[in-house]
Amino acid sequence: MLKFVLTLAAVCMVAALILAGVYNLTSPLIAAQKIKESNQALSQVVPDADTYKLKTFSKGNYYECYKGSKLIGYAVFAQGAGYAGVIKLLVGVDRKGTITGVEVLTQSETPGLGARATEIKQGEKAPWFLSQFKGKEAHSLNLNDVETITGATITSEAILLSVKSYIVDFLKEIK
Amino acid sequence: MDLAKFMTIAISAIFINNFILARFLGLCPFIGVSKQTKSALGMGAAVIFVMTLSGFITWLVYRYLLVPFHLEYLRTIAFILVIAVFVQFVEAAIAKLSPTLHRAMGIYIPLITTNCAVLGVTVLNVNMFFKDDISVGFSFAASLFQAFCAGIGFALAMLLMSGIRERLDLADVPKALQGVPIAFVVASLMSMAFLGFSGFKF
Amino acid sequence: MKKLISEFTKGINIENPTFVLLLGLCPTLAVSSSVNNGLGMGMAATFVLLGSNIIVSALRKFIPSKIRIPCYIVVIATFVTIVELMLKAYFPVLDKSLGIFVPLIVVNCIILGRAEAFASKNSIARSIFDALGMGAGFTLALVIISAIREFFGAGTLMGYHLIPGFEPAIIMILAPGALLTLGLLIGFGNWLRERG
Amino acid sequence: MNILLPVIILGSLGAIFGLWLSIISKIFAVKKDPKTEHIFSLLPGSNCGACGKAGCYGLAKALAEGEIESITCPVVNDVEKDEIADILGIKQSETEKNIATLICGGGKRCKDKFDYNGPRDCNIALHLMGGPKGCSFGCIGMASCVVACPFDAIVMGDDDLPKIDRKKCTACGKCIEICPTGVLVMAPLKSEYHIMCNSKDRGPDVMKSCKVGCIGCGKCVKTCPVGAITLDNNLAKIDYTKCTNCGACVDACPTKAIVKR
Repeated sequence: MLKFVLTLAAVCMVAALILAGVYNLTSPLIAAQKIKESNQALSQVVPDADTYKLKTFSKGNYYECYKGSKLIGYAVFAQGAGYAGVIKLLVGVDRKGTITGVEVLTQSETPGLGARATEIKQGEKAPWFLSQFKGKEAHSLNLNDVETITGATITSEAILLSVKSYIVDFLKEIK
Repeated sequence: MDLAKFMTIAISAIFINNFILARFLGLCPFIGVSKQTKSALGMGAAVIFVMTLSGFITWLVYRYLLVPFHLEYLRTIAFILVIAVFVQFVEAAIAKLSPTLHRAMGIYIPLITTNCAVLGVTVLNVNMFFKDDISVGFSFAASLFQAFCAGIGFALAMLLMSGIRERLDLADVPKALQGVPIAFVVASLMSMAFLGFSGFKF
Repeated sequence: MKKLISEFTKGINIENPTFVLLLGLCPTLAVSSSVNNGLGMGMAATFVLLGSNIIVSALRKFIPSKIRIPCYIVVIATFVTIVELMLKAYFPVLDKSLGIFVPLIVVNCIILGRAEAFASKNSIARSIFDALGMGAGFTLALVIISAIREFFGAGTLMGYHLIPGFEPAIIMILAPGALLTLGLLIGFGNWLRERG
Repeated sequence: MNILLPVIILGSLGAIFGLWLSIISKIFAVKKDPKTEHIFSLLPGSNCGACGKAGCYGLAKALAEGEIESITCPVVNDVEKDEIADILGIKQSETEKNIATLICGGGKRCKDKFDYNGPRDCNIALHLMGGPKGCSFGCIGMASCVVACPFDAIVMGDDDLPKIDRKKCTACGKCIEICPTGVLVMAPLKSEYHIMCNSKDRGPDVMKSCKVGCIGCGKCVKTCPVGAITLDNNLAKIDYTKCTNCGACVDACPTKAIVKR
């Protein structure tokens, strides 16, 4: 009877020891990776900002983006129910409220259909669907002044609506 | 306890993201055990039972043991340990309490430990109902219900498959495709049918 | 030495885990939508299989048979978590595309199957070769399936567009395509064995 | 510090589960028959069901309880098979091996009473006025034995008669059970000569529908040097224990009903 307890406990302890070691080795790298990813998204969304301060508002958190010491815009985390799961977005908006960029953080849409939201055409630099939002006013967004992804209306609509609702609420709160 | 949320969970776990046909979890027993309806039923029942209770235990272990101490990376190892021990308990209990049930299902129970669906549901529960480690509302009841519905989805797919496969034995299938290959082809047709559910919005 | 080599080659064709033993189907179908994913999953699974086979066959005398499955599972889970952390730290892109299937290597039927059926009964040397053989067989099968699915489903191979005008059938990347490909491949294997 | 914490937590989790498992194995201890366990450990464990039992454990239990004699597992290799035979104390020697054998030469050469295109199953066909074949003792040719054989050892020849593959047949007897007219019998593997007829009719009736049947003339009985052949109600039968495979009877038979396999 004791043999069971000792063996299983011993195996678990050794396992935990190894894993703790590996975790400590890799956790700084993973954290760095996370920051690098979010910075990369931020630089896409608010192009000419260099320092970001994380803040929160009623519907989630957002970044205040500064160029040097001047506040030039915000990057708001938004999300919407897509076709096959939740789509998480990062929406950049300048002080006047016009959208400066949209980036998809995570999505599990059907590959080849909804997943084409992040598709970059040959030769272009940014995803064509998301760059359509640049320069538009959040409250005046609607489906027919944006070219939707063929065969994925639910996804395109989900992205557009979540951008619109999050930014409109955000701007109201900031004012 | 709004009903709409639970309805979504139920519909999505059983039909839209059926664990076998859409999420590809638990295929080994699905192909191996679905030859007769009786064994498929036995396996389905065992999986529902194990999934629900392991969902229960793993949620507790995660919420009160791993999160407070920031040991999320031990999630996989803790969950699979819980499942393995729990399955061994179920096998011993069934062997003792009802030998007939054990003879019918005996060999399938150890298969459940290596069943991707059971561990899959526990990991999905954690991903879905813990937003960066703060448990979302009703997360306990929701993850328990999701585990239960996943089991039902699993059993449903198993049942459908075994029904089809029994008829398949009578159909004259080319020699090379008999047995497992034709089972895969039929499973692909079934998963095409289940794709029909995926645009479901209500 | 010859026997060890036969352990290795056995894993590739005669007892290929995916086509013959029908083990490890869950990752095989889910992840094989592109060759890079298939290769990544194959490598990760082989690493875990190798590590767990060695430890299991090293400890086979000390673990009482009543709790051998929990012990083996803990050993396998350790290696899988190591792979998980390594992937998150060094290959984030692969980790994102493999997604939930990295932790699911633990319940990959091949690994526990080999640990239970082989490593717990044989010496370390033979277990190593068996693990390498099984891993190679699994990766080979995975790459073949993902090549077929990626080519027909996305018109690309390893990400390069091959035939310009080719209109890909997206179904091949989705679930039904995977099941169809594997079924027909096993059928083809049977046909070959029948005729051979 | 954050090395020690996980070690303690996981270690204690392991310990608790170890304790729980040991308690369980005490409470739920089930008296396991060691012989079945030993046989089970020798079987391949692939649970394919080809032996006709519910997986390897079913076969091990059946063998241990003496429910079945021969080890009908096609997958186990010879080394383990002999070991199991030793445990059970049955001698699994090569000479005793049997094989299912066909004793009807009719098939296409046997005239049909009527055209039959009902379900392809010998038992069903037989109930329709004794079956389509002129000879009511002969092989009906609806391949029920092919379907029944769990080892795919039987294939229908182009002469409408089953061909039995000597390597694959494990003498499990499934085809003999299913065959309604009894044209499949168990014969020793080493026996080469067989009287390809099962008809009890008198000579002239046999000739009406089948030119290669046994007409009960008794010539083979006389020519057999060891007297292995006996004649009862118009049908000659070879006693395989006496038969020395000399082949004298083949030329004696006027209708060439005796064939060398």
